[in-house]
Amino acid sequence: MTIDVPTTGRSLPQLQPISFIGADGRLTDTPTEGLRIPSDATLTGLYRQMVLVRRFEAQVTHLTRQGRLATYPSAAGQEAAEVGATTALAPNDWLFPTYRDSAALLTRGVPVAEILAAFRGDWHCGFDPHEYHTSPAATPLATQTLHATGFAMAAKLKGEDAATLTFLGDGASSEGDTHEAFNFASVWQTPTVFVLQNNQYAISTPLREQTNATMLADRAAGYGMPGLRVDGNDVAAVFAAVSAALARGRNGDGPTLIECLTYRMESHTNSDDPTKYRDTEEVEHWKQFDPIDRLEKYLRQTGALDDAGVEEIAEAAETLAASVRDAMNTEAEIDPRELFAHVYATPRTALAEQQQVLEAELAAAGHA
Amino acid sequence: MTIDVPTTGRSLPQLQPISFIGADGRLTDTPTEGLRIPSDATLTGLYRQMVLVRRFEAQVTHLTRQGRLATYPSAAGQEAAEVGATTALAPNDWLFPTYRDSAALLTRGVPVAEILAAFRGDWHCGFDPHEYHTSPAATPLATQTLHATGFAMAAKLKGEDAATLTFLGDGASSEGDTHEAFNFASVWQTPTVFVLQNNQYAISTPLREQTNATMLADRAAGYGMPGLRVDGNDVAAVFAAVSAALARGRNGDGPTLIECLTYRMESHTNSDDPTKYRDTEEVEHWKQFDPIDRLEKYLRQTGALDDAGVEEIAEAAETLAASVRDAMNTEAEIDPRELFAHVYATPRTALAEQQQVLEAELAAAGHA
Amino acid sequence: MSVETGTDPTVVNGETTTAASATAPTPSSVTMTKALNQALRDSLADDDTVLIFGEDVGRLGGVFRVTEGLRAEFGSNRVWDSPLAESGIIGTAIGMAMNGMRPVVEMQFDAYAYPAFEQIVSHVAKMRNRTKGRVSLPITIRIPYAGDIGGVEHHSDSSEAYWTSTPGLTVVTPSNPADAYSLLRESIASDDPVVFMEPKSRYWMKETLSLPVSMAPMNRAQVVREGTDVTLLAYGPTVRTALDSAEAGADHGLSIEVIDLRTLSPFDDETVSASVRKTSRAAIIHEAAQFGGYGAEVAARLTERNFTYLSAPILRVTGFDVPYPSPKLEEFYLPTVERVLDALESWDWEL
Amino acid sequence: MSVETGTDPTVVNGETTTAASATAPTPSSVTMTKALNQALRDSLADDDTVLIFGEDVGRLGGVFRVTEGLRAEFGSNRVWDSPLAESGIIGTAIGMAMNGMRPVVEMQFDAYAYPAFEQIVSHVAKMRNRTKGRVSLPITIRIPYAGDIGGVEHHSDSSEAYWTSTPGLTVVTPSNPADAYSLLRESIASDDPVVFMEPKSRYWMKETLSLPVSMAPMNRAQVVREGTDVTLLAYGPTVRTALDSAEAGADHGLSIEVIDLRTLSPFDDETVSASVRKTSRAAIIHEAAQFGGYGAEVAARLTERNFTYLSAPILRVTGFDVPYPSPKLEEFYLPTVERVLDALESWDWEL
Ligand SMILES: Cc1ncc(C[n+]2csc(CCOP(=O)(O)OP(=O)(O)O)c2C)c(N)n1
Ligand SMILES: Cc1ncc(C[n+]2csc(CCOP(=O)(O)OP(=O)(O)O)c2C)c(N)n1
Ligand SMILES: [Mg+2]
Ligand SMILES: [Mg+2]
Repeated sequence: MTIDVPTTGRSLPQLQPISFIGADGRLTDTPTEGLRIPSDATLTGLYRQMVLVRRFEAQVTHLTRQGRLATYPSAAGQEAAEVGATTALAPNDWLFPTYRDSAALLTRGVPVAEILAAFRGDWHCGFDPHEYHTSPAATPLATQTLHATGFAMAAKLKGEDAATLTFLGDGASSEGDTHEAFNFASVWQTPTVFVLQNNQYAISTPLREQTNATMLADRAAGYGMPGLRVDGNDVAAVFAAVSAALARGRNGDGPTLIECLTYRMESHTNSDDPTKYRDTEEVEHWKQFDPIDRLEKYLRQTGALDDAGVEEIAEAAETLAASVRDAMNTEAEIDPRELFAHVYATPRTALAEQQQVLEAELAAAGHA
Repeated sequence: MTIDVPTTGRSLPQLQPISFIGADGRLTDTPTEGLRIPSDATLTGLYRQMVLVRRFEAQVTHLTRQGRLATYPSAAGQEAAEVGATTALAPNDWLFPTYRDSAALLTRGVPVAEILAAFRGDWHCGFDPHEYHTSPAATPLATQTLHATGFAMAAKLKGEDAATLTFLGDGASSEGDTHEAFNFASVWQTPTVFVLQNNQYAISTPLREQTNATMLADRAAGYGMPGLRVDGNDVAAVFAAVSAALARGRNGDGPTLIECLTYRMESHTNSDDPTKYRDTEEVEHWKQFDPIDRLEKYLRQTGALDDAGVEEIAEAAETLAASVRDAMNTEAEIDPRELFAHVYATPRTALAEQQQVLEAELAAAGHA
Repeated sequence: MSVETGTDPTVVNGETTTAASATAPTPSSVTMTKALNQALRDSLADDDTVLIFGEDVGRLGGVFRVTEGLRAEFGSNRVWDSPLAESGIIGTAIGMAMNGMRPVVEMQFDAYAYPAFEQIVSHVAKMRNRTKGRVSLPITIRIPYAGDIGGVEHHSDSSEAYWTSTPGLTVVTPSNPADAYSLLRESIASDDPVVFMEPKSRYWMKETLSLPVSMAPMNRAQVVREGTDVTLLAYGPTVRTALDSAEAGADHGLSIEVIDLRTLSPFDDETVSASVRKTSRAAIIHEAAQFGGYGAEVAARLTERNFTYLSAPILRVTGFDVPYPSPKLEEFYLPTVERVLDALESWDWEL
Repeated sequence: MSVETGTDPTVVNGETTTAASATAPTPSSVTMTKALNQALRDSLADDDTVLIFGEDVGRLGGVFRVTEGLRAEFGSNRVWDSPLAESGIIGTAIGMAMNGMRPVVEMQFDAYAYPAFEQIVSHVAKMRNRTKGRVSLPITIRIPYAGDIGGVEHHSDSSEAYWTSTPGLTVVTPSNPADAYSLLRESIASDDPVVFMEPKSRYWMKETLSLPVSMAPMNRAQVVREGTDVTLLAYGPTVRTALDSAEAGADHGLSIEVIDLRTLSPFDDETVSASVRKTSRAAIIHEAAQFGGYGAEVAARLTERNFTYLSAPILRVTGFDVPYPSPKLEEFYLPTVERVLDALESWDWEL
């Protein structure tokens, strides 16, 4: 009884997460599945960007605690996954981020004010997706994984040399859409990289109540797709794995699932209270795996970084933080009439009538 | 970096489908993962039931072609999966079937007229689920996999010695609900057996456009759940695998995915035209793997079955076919007022008013 | 079987012809299925970015044969069978549309659009607004809907109320082959996402016409029969019911105007209000249950806008507030000519 | 912040007390969140088959803390965190209900009920009818809904129209702590599946009352302020808007009656029609968009049933027909007291 299905490359990922630079800042001896450590120059760039985004996250979290933003989900602790994966993208590739991925947006070049527009409540998506080749950050979990797959399918059909990358969380991996995206991407062999940031929690729900699998990367085999587990706090490993997966995709070899093991150092959002569901010891424990510390150690060893370099980067981070504060001090212009402007491409009479109702209300209230 | 997740039993199913009795009616030398071939007595019972359901399918399909039923999806060719899996259930277990599984309903003891009620258009579900420990046959694909998981969870919480079994198709395996059911069942370790009848087609869509995986049983590993691929046309293998999985479940060891490789010999339903998407050669090819022929050969070899036995069973099948025709000759009583009777447990005034509208219409039209 | 009229129709031997465009071939008898098929074919031919995918739309040509022959003609890079997952279909269509494509996808039956509900409501409907118009999603979601075909459970739902109550969606439903062609082409060409609902029981309805044909624009309702006493509003499968009721009403001395809404969102207030102001009485007919059905919006807005012109409340002649029944009970559930006429009789005509 | 009244209320220092039952402890100040929490606790204590599960309802006690403390008190076999998948939550709840349980599940925000749409519409709503009453599904689906909390996209939807237009579902929404307690207990005890919609902006509203408390049954609307000129209909978050409007209207010499619908499906025709016949004018207020919103049903059925009593069309004062906006635009979207009063002024009072 033979059935015509692919039988190649059928295996489960190695148990040990792929990692180049260990928590101690030294090279590990973990097998790395043919991946190669990025150059010192690349790593220095990644270090710089991680320092910047960490400062960004801290500054925004601080402003949020002051009540200046409606809400904010920080990716503090996850800088290696955010920066490593996003930096691997070519300009023509598209990124499909989530609410947790402001660090990725920043890395993609989206201006601070445009990133924050959503969280300060100005407008749902503050930037032009076409300008930054970056989709609006998705809030409904896992839905963006399908957008990334469809986008990549269109690129493939058009013969474009572009791939897509989407982030998703350990929690989001349980949604039906994740399964459908893995399956569509693999059946269609789209150039899509699924970067699963396993930060151990979905709000309060720990990984062991989210899955009974040894690792989430084990899912890939069930779709005939390569799956990798990487140390998500080793930016070298993340960058190398994602770069290779993007190349695979552009080469016509289909999608890849990359599980990045990491940890959410902050609360879920500012309105969350993590003491209800995890110990401070656990958080302390994870500090020793910090992605920035280890890379700094490593680059100081190789000589790529010295006090002056570290200092310069720290200053750049302060400049960024200042620009965040500036952005927040500039009130965005809110035009209530825009409520009606973007709902349809084709104008609707009934909507114009409703706009008149609002305009009359505004006039009565003495609004501009 | 250690994460607290189970690491036991992490493997992909063997490539060769588990099988005891080959297409030639002889014992195979396929490894069977510790399963044991059922006794001749059990196999004879399974043979009998397969012959009955095949006759049932043929009779109903015939009546449907005559326009006597609204629609009918036959499981001809899939008797081993239908009968082998269903027979493994204890009376207290619950079955969660689909539209394709009338053969399973019959095996579960649901009377012919009650099975056919849905297809002749009398009422959605013609039988009492509690009486037969069998859920209404689900039409929205894959939705029933979650019901089976939830039912089993309740059984587990109550400490009941009951398991659930649900059928799903290769097409349904692509739906998000299937993923969610696998995951919930494995995280909760519910006594649930997922019997995936891979009959190579979802209506017209062939397996290779449904999945890029080597086999659908490969999905199980991604949930930390055992997965097996069995020759779905070998009733001995199906019965043994499902029995073992049910025992695992009742024993508190959680769910199992069993992929039964089989083939849909008939069109999808009577309104389908399979010549648009598959050759008759393919259908002919699959005839050699017929589940009934091979078991008859085998049981004649062991001496469990002889001409008289075969004859007696054939007669029982004719009796069943006659009872199908009888059932179809008895018009079910249709009371239009029942439209309103079962929507809510709590009566609604507005619905009573609408019933009066209908009753006035019926009276005007001279209805009883 | 009675036949509805299109716009500007000439009734020939009980079939309707539509003024053919200058270059059009000789008129022939065309089913709605065929008209839809031709609309898809012409859209594929005219615009490289048009793609068709979904469950069984390729080799099989769809369970209703609406996409028949298209895979063979345009190849499996333009028309193909997807894995079986509706959220996956809509979700990937969104991505394709973001990347410049115009996907036309099919939900096999309307109860099977429900797994895609989140993608439709939270993304398809909202992406344009979310991005201040920078990302548009020109997606056409074809949904065969409604009953009267002897379908088993889940095969006869009328889901229009879910879509019409979702801002951001345009909802279109033809009642005849000429409109089916014209509205589908317009939907595919639109930069707004369109839920295109095809009345299953009318798939086999025939009209004599020559394709391509261009009918009234999709945001306009059409008066398909003129009358002075009552306005009957209908769409999709119930346009026939309305026309039959008008015919029957004429025997009772009632002059009934019939309007085919054609597009449910936006609602053509101008055309419909003008009719209602003329007749002072109206009823809306649909198959879906009454409570919270689309007819509620129709009745509410017509009353708001024309209260002083009304001699009687707008009535709703609909399915009952129960799940769609099994085939043998359909006839008791569906709004019939008798139910329409009874409803009209319930008004106090002395008012 | 103003405070709405419950049934039979006594206003004490701006807070509302409700007649305490004989055995009840001393009244204290109770938020809606606390009342809901207590209803869940009492249901869990009274009935072993009641189970609570969903996203973050265990250790965290829910993102709104409605299930706070319940896991600790009843153990993780009664109250637990599920994997993150809404269709999975509803689908497994169906199976548990088939096996004799009364699951109470939470959808974290109402846009996150959409992934479960198929399970809710095709199964929860239809199982009883499908099986001729042999299988009932006593499931309570708690959905925090509506806006006015400064939530980012997808956190402020009002999805009631989807559920109310689905036959087979009962849809309940409290506007105050006493009703929240009483209606939730009744919903959990009901053999029908209930979509229980909790108005997020009212979670922190306080009332002085003693629990347990038993209010009017869930199929009854309540007149919460009497008046003679106009009836304002409201539910959940807009009951406060209606009461504030009545107060403001009084300054303009208008005597406004306010009805809290409490249950959206079924609709309490008796109570509401009686009021409308008395006042001859009515408006319905809700946050959701107007087109196809729940207000359409209210306006349509009140007009059908009370046409000759009406001096003016039933008005709908609602959100606009656009997706729910971002926080800084909420104030322009939401129906305000001013919008209500403007609407009432639009009527021709000379009629
Ligand atoms: C469909 C859906 N359900 C629920 C939510 C509410 N929610 C927002 S974030 C979150 C947890 C997500 O966890 P995970 O995927 O691990 O990502 P993380 O927040 O850890 O980055 C939940 C439940 C949502 N946004 N979308
Ligand atoms: C959610 C949903 N989508 C679509 C359908 C329509 N449909 C009915 S059967 C079928 C194919 C199912 O294929 P498979 O799961 O392989 O089962 P088989 O029919 O082969 O037994 C489809 C698409 C459905 N019933 N439910
Ligand atoms: Mg997480
Ligand atoms: Mg199949």
